[in-house]
Parts: sequence; C-alpha cells; structure tokens
Amino acid sequence: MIALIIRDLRISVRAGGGFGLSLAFFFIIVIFFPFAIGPDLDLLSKVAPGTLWVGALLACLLSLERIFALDFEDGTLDLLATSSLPLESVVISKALVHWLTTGLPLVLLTPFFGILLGLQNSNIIFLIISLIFGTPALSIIGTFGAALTAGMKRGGLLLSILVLPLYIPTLIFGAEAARRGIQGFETQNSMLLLLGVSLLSWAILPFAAASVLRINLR
Amino acid sequence: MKNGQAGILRGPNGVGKTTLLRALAGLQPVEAGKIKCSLEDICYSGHADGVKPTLTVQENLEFWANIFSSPSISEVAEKFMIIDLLNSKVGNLSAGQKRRVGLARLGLTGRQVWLLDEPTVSLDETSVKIFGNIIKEHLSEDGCALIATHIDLGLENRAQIIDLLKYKAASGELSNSNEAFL
Amino acid sequence: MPDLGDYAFHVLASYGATSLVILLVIIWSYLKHERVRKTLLSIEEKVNEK
Amino acid sequence: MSFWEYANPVKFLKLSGALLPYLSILAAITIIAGIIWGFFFTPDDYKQGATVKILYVHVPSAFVAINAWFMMLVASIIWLVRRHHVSALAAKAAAPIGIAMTIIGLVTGALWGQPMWGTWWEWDPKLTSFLILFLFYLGYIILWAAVEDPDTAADLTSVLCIVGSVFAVLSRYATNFWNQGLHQDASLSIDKEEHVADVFYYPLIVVMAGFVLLFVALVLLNTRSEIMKRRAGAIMARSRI
Repeated sequence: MIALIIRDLRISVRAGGGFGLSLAFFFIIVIFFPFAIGPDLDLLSKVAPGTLWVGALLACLLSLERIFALDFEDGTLDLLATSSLPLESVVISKALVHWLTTGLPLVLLTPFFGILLGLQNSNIIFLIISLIFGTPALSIIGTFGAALTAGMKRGGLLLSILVLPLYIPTLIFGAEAARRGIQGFETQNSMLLLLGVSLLSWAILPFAAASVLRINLR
Repeated sequence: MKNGQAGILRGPNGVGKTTLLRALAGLQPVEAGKIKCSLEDICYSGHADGVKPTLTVQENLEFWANIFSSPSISEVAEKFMIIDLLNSKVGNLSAGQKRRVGLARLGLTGRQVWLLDEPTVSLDETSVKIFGNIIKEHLSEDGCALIATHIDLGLENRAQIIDLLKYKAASGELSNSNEAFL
Repeated sequence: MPDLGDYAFHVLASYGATSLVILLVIIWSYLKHERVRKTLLSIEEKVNEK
Repeated sequence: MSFWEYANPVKFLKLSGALLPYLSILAAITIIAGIIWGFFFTPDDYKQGATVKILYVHVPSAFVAINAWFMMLVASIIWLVRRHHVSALAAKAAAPIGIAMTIIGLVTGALWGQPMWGTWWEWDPKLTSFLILFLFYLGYIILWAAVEDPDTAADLTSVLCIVGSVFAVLSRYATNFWNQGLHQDASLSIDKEEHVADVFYYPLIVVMAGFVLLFVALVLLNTRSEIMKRRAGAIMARSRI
C-alpha cells in the first residue's frame, strides 16, 4: 500500500503527471472572481469563504479523472486487482495521493489567496481548518466517482455530474463553518458536522468504490 | 493441469481466450464450471503491460516487487535481459523492451500458476526464445502456466495444446443474464 | 367553479403544469411500451418462422 | 408460492400485463375524484386564501418524488443481493417518473411560494433539498444511459443509488442547518401535513393514494418496456448462435 502511494506520488510529480495543474486552476478562479464581482474588498471578503470553497471543489474535480483512467488503460488496475493487495486499500491509497497532491497544496496556499480576496485578519484560520477537514472528503468522494466511471470513454463530464451532488453536504458544512468563523460566530457545530461528513465518507466509500471497480474490471 | 505442465490456448480471434484467462484470474464471474485453485497462487498478465512511462524500469519493478513482497529485482532483471535498462525511463524504451519489463513482473510474484495472454506480442526472436526458456524453468520448478498465443514457444513435450474452438462449438450458449429473459 | 380570487393564475398554473408533466410522462411511457412491444413481436415471429 | 416467482421476467410480464389496465383506471378515478373533491368542495384557507388548493398537487407529487427514490433504493439492494433482473429494471423504470414528480414539486412549489413569500424562489430547506434530489435523479439516469452492458449498468447504478441515498439524507440535514444560519425561524414554512385541517386532509389523502397508484402503474409499464427490450435482445442473441 505504501509502495503504491509512493509510486503514485512519484508519477504525479514527474513530467506530465498533472501535479500543479489543479493548483493553477484554483489560482485562476480566485483571480477571476474580483474581475466578475468588482474590486470592492469589503464585498469580496464577504464572498471570499464561499469563493475559495467552490474554487477548491472545482480544482479537486478537475483532477479526479486521472485517478483511475491511466491505471485502467495500461492494465495496472487488472494486475493490482489480481495481486494480494485488496482493492479497498488501492482505493484508499489513490484517494490519499489525490489529497496529498491536490487538497493539501490548496490548503497551504489558501492564506495567500485569501489576501487577494480581502481576508486579512486572523480569522482566516477558520477557513483553513474547514478546508483541512473538508478536502479529504472531496478526495474520497471523487475517488468513488472516478471508480464509477473508470474505463468509460468521455467519462470526464459524467464524472462531474455524478460527483457534484455528492459534494453538496461537504460544501454546505465547510463553507458554513468558514463563513461563521470569519464573521466571528462560534463554529463548533458546523466544524464537527463537517468532520463527521469526512469521516463517514472515508468509512464507507472505500468499500463502495472497490466494489464498483471490480464491476468495471469485468 | 498438473504442476510442471503448460497449457497453450489456441483458437481464432474472439473465441474467448482472454475471457477464459480473466475468469481464471478472478476478474470475471464464471458462468459454469469450477476453478480448483486459490486465487493467491495465480498471476495474470494481460495485453497491457502495466508499466508507467514516466518511471524508470527499476522504479516500476521495485513497485511490483513491493506489492508482491518479493525481495530482490536484480536477479529477475538479469533473467529477462533488462539489467542494462534499469535506469532508463520506460517511456524511452521500444515496445519489445517494454514488454520484457512487463513480463519481468511474473518473476517477481513468486506465484505458481501463470496466466499469460499473448505474452510474445512485439518480442523479437531471441527474446521469444529466452522467454520460452524462462517458462521451461518455471515449469521445472513445479509451476504451471496457461498461455494464449499463436507462436511456438519451444515448449515441446511439456505443453498441452487446448483448442478452444471445440469447446466453443460444444457450449455455444447464452450468457446467464440473457437467459433469464427467455 | 370556485372563486379563486387574486390567486387564480397561481392555482390554475399549478394544476396546468402538473397535468401537463403527468400527461407527458404517461404518453412517453405508453409510446415506448408500444414501440418495444412491436419490435419484440416481430422478432418473435421471425424466430418462430425459422 | 413465493413472491419471488414474479422476479422471473416472463412471469412478471404476464402478471403486470393483466394488472395494468385495472390499475390505470383505478389510479385515474382516484386522482380525479380527489382533485374534484379538493378543488370544488373545500373552503379557502383563512390565511392563504385559494392558494391552498395547490396543496392537492404539490404534496402528492413531492411525496411520490421522495418515495420513488426510496423504492429505487430497495430495488437496487434486491438486485445486488438476489440478482433478479426485474428488480434492477424496475429501479431504472422508476427514475424518469421520479424526476418528473420532482419537477412538478418544484414548479408547484414556486407557484405557491410566489404569492405567499413574495418570490418565485426561496432557498427554503425543503425546496433546496428538492433541487438536490433532482440532481441525484439526473446523475442516476445519466449513468444508466452511459453504460452499454445492461448488467454492469445495473450494478453501477445500484451502488450509486445506495451511496446517493446516504448523501441525499446528509444533504437534507445540511440544507436545514444551512438555512437556519441565515434566517430566523422559517416564517415561510407552509409545513404541510402537520397542521392541515381535516377538511383539507381527507381529499389530500385521496389524491395521494391516486398518485401512488399512478406511480405504480407507470413503473409497471416502464418495467415492461425494459423487460421486453432485453427479451428482444436475448432472442436475437440466441438466434445468432
């Protein structure tokens, strides 16, 4: 399992691995919002938590297709399925790598992007915590979606349509927690609920994704 | 099939060689009949190599060695004649070299039953011969192999040729899922 | 006809929209059913002839 | 004789074919009777005036929209556990009807909301979760359409339906929670069954029963289409061999 994680991390940082693509996408979304809404920093800081959350979500979505597509094409997935490694742990490794290459960098860059949107006080910590709790859920849910569409031609668009509704609870709780925190309200409830969604997703989706992968490998 | 024996699957395209191998490997549900072998003993190798172009040969092999928890790759690399290639990226290799890297994985698994689907595609004559020898060696170590191929691997008396066309004619039946609707 | 007062439009539009959608679904299902039934019958006939 | 006997596609075709005419007529009579009762013979609400009549289409369609998904969930589980093809196809057949009912619920909700809340759309938790339900139906239907092999499609959509159910319930609670954060108590709640007076309640029950019958009839009809489609394919495959 660790070997798989290391291999996938290596592939993603090598040329053509797509690492950084979703970061660049996130950055562009953040820049485009002021263009669309206007340069008023007060207004921007009000919509900033939502903007950054939607941006993170879309950036995540962008890189989902790669999770299984390459391994499916070159037969690696067949071989992994026949190895002694259970598919559930393959799914967990894949989701973990996705989070390490997409979610984690997004979280780390958020403070800087927050400045662009007028989030300059220390309350931004709530946004960051909400992203730390929420992005793992985005990764595992996305991995489930990727497993569902593995091996389909034109799976990319289908993947978005399938995954976005599943993202709704995470988005609602996450953005709610961030917004409340930044406006100075207590955030405990929404943070806990967000964490709950994350943990629940990680508890059930590896099994669902593995069963779906087996079906797709037939 | 006994230990130390090889079966060669023959038959025209579309007769079900790949399907049979995938079913034996546990990737597909079996519609009739039984498999008398633990899935843990089976090593499947399909059309695709499952090697990553952006990684070096060594990294690729190390990965599979890790997955199957087998210790060393140098011995296997030597057997399959890719020892010189260890440090080059798979993306820069030729199709035949890539295939050899893919096949080298067989040696890493340490499993008894090899299921090979067209293993010799894009291999040159000498490589085919070497590969034939590797299979012989595997057979003499009490392993067995089921190979779908059109090429003579030089296994002679060890191999038993199974022509799938006969079975196809005998059992031309519908899939279970269609049968339910009749 | 009861007096719907100011809300005549909203009430009638609701009923109109509902019946429209339901009718569409019924017609769509029925047409599909007939189409499939006919193809199945023709296929069964063909097979029986052989 | 066991209930599962009708999981045989051919038997199911026979039974459903015999049942369908009666069921459709019964559904039509019930709906029309309920609507006439509700529309012509119930008073206006003292607060909401004549708009209360929207109740008789809004609530039944919403009820069916939610329970259609629930039926799909049960059918999906039956397919995954017992591998009865009829079950998978019934789930497939229910989805378009469910999405139609969701659309009715949304449209009538908007038409009801406009005079009551002064706006066509309000991000009220209930309306929002209906929008989300719509998205779930959409994904389910699109996945069915995207996979070629019928058994694979049935497996994939069944898993999606189960996972989707979990997340749909989560979304329901999330929207509740989310809107509380903005508004105070939902002054816009036209919360239905809880405080509907008996005069409205009885005709409503009749219409709801009618909608359920309609739903069952439509699911049977569509399941028949799906079974016949598969049967045609199977006969073709056999004749080729």
